[in-house]
Amino acid sequence: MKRLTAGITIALSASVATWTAASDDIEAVLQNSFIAKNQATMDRLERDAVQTVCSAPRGMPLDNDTLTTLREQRLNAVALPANGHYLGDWQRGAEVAGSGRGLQSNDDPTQPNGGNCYACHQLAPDEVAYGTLGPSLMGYGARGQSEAMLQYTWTKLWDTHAYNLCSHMPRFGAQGILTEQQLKDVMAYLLDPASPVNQPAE
Amino acid sequence: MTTTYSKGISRRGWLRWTVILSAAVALPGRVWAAVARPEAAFGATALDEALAALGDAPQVHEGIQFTTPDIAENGAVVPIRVGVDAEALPNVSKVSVLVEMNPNPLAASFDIPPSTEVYIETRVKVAQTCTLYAVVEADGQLYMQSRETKVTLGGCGG
Amino acid sequence: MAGRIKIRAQKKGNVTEVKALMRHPMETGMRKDQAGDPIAAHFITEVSVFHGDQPVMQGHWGAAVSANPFLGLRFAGGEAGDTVRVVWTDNQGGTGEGETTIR
Amino acid sequence: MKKRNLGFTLLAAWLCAVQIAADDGVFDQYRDLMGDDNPAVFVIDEGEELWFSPQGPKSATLEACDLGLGPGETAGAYVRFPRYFADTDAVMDLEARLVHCMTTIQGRDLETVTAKPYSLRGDFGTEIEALVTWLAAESEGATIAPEQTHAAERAMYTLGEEIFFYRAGPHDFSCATCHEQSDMRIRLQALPDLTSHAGAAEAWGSWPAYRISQGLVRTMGWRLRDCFRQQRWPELQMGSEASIALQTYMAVNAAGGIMTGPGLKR
Repeated sequence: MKRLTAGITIALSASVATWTAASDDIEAVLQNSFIAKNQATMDRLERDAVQTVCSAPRGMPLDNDTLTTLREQRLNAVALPANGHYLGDWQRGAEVAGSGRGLQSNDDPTQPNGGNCYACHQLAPDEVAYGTLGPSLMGYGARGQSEAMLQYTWTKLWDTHAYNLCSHMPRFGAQGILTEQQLKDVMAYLLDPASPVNQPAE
Repeated sequence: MTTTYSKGISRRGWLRWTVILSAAVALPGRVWAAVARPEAAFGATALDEALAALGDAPQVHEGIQFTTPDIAENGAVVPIRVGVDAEALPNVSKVSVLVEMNPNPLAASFDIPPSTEVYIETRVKVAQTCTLYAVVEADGQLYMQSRETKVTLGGCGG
Repeated sequence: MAGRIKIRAQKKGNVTEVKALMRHPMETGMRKDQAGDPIAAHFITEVSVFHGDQPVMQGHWGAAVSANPFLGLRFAGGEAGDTVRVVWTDNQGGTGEGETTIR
Repeated sequence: MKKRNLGFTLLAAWLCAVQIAADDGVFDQYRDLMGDDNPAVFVIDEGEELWFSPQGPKSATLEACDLGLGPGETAGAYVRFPRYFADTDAVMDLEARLVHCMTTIQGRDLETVTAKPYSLRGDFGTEIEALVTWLAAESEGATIAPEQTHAAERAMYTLGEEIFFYRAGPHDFSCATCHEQSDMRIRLQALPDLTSHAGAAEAWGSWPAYRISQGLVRTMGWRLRDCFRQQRWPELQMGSEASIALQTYMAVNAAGGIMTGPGLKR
């Protein structure tokens, strides 16, 4: 993880001020250009610290200290499972991984959200409709179930920015996209030796 | 080529059908439906039921070339082709296309006169990954070919 | 705007190849609109293709034929300049008709 | 009816090529079977008829509408958008300009003409969709060349770039999340890199497009709105500054590319 962060830091140096200067204007433009629709309310256009920092166009400067401080804050804020058990039911996890619904203006807010893992990641070898925005996670369970591995995987799902600031991946735990139980189910889908993710490709 | 007429639909029967069909242009809908639409098969909600409504159990026949995509980009539009080798399977008068898992498996049925080559292209909705069937009728017998088409989840999911 | 048909008819050797594209929503009756109300079934039930006055095919369709349906077929004979006509009716009493000449 | 070159429309219509982004070839067989018959041909005709149909309290056609090349000049107009118009003192995209013409030339009510610009489920096309589709066909084969001479046009590009990278919403998504890298897929669909010339040209040049999954032609304005729906943002409004800014960003990145649409997409 250190290697990745260092890469970003080298590529992006100096100050954040050059590109945040116009942000007052952009927020006014967005307020005038969008309207609230069902659960997609206007406050969603307001950015938190991570979103603000990670809105830098490619090649724009980012401050090294800001990166380090923010990453540490995110790491400290990760909530590990209350009862210390990381692994749920891989079958329910498969459903979460395959579903892309939830939190869109046209989604029913009473139904559970999906994780939409397959939009970006390869997982089970028999599912051909996978995206490539993220790395392949096929055979992820081979990494084992040590405490360190469990905690690392949980943290990645909870808040990717704790390791890899400005990763494209959503913060499934920190932003409340998935429940603790859903996260455990996805953990099992990734790590359980019986999960399709960990079966050999035909 | 006159021998073609002596098999399958009789020439007289075909001519009569022509007259009815021509009349139908002036009086659309009612006449056609009453003449030839396989209503029971269209109403069937299970594959077996739809096949039974079309006739006796169909036999697989290699003379039928049934083309569907192995994997479809979208289930709303799945292009299909049905061709029949007239030497291997002559006198085909009807072609039907069925989609196993659709709410009503029979998607379309075509009556084909002897002068028309048995070759149909169309596009059908396929609700989920399943087997598609091309069923043809020749001399009162049913023959078929089947193909599986995988329907993928598109775009951002949802 | 329903009712329109685009047709191409081309002579290839001894057969005429016809491709027709029809303007129709082909609603199954099982979808719901944005407000959650069901959208009424609306689909072509019968489609006929004529070469001059001679029918060369009659199709019976269910709602599973895709929106803006495509139909391709081949019939024996046909000469450049002959008329090919496609006619349909739908379950709500709508009709459509289009014709072209073989080239 | 002076510009009703139906012959062209019919020809262009049948020639409408299949414009689907390259992926790993999994859909080659599917696309071969689909052939090149694009139902957008109907929408092109409908748009042309609407342009020449008198409407509104003034019972006027849109023939007096100036799309930037002079009143009634439709050929090649699409590829110059978004552009600055002195009469409104604003940078407009084609949809906003059409709305302007409907309200001024035809005397139609602004709220009515903007109430439903894009088809909802169960609809079979809107006036805006049809007009944009025909006008895109009127630029088929033309080089994408959005105006960037006026300061307001250049400011729109800068604003568009900033919005492109703006991360917000519960999923932290920006346009860039999916569209700043080449050769990426979401599920099985190829994603154009809109920060590159090649990706922007391919995308900008192939919309509006007939969406197979919806049985409808969709415009770039709709494409952006639906991207934001999936980004979990509120709803992007047609003709809004953010919409025009993002289109300026894409069109300028695409400049020099060829307008190939109306396309045929998943």
